[in-house]
Amino acid sequence: MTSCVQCIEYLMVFIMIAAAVFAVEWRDLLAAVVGMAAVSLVASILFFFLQAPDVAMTEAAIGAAMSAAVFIFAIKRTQRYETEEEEKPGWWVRW
Amino acid sequence: MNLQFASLLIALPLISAFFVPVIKTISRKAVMPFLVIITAVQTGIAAWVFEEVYTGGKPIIIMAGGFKPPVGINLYIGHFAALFVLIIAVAGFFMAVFSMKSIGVEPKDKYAMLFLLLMLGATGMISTGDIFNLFVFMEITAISAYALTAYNKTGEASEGAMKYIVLGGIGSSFFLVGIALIYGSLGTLNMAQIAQLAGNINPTVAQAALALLVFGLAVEAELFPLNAWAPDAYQAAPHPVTAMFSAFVVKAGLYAMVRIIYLLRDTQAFTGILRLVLILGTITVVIGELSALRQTNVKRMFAYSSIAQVGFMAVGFSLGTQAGASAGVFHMVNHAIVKALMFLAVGYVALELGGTSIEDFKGLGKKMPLTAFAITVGAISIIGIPMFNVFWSKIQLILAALKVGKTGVIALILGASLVEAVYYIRLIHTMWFESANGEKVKENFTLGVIMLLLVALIIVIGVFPNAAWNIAQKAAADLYNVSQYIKNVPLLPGVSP
Amino acid sequence: MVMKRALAILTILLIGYWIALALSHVPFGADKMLVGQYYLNHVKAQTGAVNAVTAVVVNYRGFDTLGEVTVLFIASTGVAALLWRKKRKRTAKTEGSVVLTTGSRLLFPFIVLFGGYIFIHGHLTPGGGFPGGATIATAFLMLYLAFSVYEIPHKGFEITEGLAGMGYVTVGLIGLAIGSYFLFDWIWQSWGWGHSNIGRLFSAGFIPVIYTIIGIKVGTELSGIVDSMVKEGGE
Amino acid sequence: MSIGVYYFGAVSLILIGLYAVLVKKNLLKILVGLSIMETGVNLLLISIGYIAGRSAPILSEGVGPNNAVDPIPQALVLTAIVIGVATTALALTVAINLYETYKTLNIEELRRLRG
Repeated sequence: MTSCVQCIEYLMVFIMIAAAVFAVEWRDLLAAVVGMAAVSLVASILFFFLQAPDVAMTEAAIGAAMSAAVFIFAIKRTQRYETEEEEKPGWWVRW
Repeated sequence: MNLQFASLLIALPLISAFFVPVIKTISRKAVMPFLVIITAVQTGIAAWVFEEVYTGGKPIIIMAGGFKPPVGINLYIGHFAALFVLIIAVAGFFMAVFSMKSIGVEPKDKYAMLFLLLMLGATGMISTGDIFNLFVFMEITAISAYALTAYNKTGEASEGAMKYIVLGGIGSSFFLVGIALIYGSLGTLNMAQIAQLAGNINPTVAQAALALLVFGLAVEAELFPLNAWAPDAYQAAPHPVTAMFSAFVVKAGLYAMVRIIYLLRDTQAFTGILRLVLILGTITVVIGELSALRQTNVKRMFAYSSIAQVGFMAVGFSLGTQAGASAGVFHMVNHAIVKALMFLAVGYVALELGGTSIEDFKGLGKKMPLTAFAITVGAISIIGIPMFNVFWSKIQLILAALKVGKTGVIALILGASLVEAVYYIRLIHTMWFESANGEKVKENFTLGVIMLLLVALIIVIGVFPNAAWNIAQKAAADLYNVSQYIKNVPLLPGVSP
Repeated sequence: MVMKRALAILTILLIGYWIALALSHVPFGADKMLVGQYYLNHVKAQTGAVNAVTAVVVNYRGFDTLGEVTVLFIASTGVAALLWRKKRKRTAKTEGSVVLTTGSRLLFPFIVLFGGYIFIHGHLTPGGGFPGGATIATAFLMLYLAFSVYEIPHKGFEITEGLAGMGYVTVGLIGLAIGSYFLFDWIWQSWGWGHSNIGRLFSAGFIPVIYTIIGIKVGTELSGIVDSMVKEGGE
Repeated sequence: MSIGVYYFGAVSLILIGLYAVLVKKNLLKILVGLSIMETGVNLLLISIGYIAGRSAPILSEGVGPNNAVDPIPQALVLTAIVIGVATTALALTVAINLYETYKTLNIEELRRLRG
């Protein structure tokens, strides 16, 4: 019984991390945003497991739905695909 | 009078910011005068609180909701907070007056709201007594600062704001992880109780938590690895906002950092963290001064100079002695006055002459003599010439370093002052001794009065430093003396391990 | 460059190791409560709320929540300020199908009602002002997606937002006047209303009042953000 | 040194987000990274407040003060989630403004265009 619950926990955490990796690596930004929303949704299920129903509801409504919607509007007004060029050191550590 | 009324310091800017949409529908022109009136009232309340704290000698503890501290959130308006709340209010009032003239970009009603909320955030950061509440106020400050940085909607402004947002986001995540670690080991968020129980934290946890908190606050405090946003943001933000950044937003961040470090004095990580801050502060000074040296844009040059001065303060606090803390606080006060004056003057020049590159400052002494005079006084003061206020705080820093035998710090201060002398005297020379064509500008009366007031303040503190030094010492004692801080907060007796 | 990416990964792993090292001294699942236990013991008597999280959010840590509402207010103000253009209009080209438009028109009142239910019952059930407000905003979002010309009445929304915020602060200031503390729960502690029906709707002092204000405010703010993001500036 | 699966998940999310922020060149991708990082921090806070074998802090039938989990981290995370979405909305707005000025979201190109 307990082991089965633990199985679900492990599975959920695994799905969450996989979704996060995909969200970071996908070139299609729309897909990346969907990945991000998936991370939030799985996290909200985990909040439920951790006995935090209030947080689970808030995360699902605000963290997943609203923030994904805002991202999608931003993508609509900018561009959908990421263009990767040659890499140089990060831009905010330079003066 | 009931001292709980000091909570109006938070309530007034908040309710006024929410009132702005209503005012706007009545009359669009009324928004900016409304802003000025509210900041003036805020100054009055802050002055009352300052008087109350410094004559009574006791901090004001505001308990939100009537719950005693570890249970409810409390605001702690001690000597330091009272002083800086007053500085924030006064600087806010001056900049609100300046905004009436200098803000031309629509929508002004939104600007007024963000302005008030920036003030509110800094006030809250300085006066709160709860570590998570500190995070909330930090975010209020940061988010209104992001929006105000990007307010002009030019490319530079957006890029500066973007850098600020990315770094601020990393910083706030780190800060929250730090809070999580502290909460996980102590079960409380109240700063006084954290200080009381600090000895119980596992050394590894304490080290990680402190480092994360310091890095999280380094974004706001503009310390070295996380301050790349500052020059861009300072340059591109509207002029009054730049002055506010330099006068109190940075100070609020630095204060929060120092407060947290001192609170966790009983942990074993304390000396290591002080060394870290010393190193970060030193690098900040060096890089700030050297970058300022090669700028051709005056506003950007002042921004780098401001960063370097923040480095001085961090160095002073990281000496870990009361003298060092006093010198740091004194430098904070002096720097707030001087930089408010200088950014005000530069902003005014940009408004009249259309830019802040060094070309625009040629012959400023003939075109705008009063403004040029103000910049000159500010520059001379910040170099550290005797009879001006910054001289005394630099001297105190050197004395404090001498006491703990850190000659490197003394060399740093003297060397940095030399570099400052080079670029500021170059600017003064450009203003007074290079000729340029252009009509004499009729200078605005109100702004002239504000500049003269600040100049007078610089000279008065420079000639009679004792009164200001006493206030700074009291404020620093409030910051440094943690056992007194714990005693001042009436912790509920039932809630302890 | 591979070098730089490797360096970044190395830094990140170092930070991760360090955080994990610290976390291993904060055991998972252990009872670490200090102030939390006090809340659980006294929540019913002191606030009248059954849901302890709500009581902590609105009562004990009311200052945080005030700040949080302010943060959302700043965001909506900032978004509106930065996307401010002379003329702005919607640019969607295709109207939704009949099923979609009729369906969303039918669904709209129910979603708003559900949002209202969530925030009014915040002291009894999970949820509260923030998810409730977000649900209401979702209803408006749906209208934006279904109709190509729909717009919220911004003026009214802006004023509602401001008035709701003022309402929150005013409730706090009434507490300052009556109970001499800012954000004091005057309905519960001074007037003593609802002590007899803990666990039912009319209890828990000012929690339902504040959560209603928050719900309205969050709903209007999030809809305002959506509105600002959807509309593009005219040439 | 052993940490639970929740801690592991939370720390992994933080690190993945940090990686995106440090390495990626696209602004929206960076913001996705920040958002993931925030989710990770929230999960960490909630897992710190969890107490094994106890139920949610809603004190209705059958749940007394001694068998509920810690309510404080949950209240903190409620705040943190809202703050996160506020930051994200503002950041995206700034990104839209940047795109309208420079027609690119690549930070390298932004630098080049500005000179």
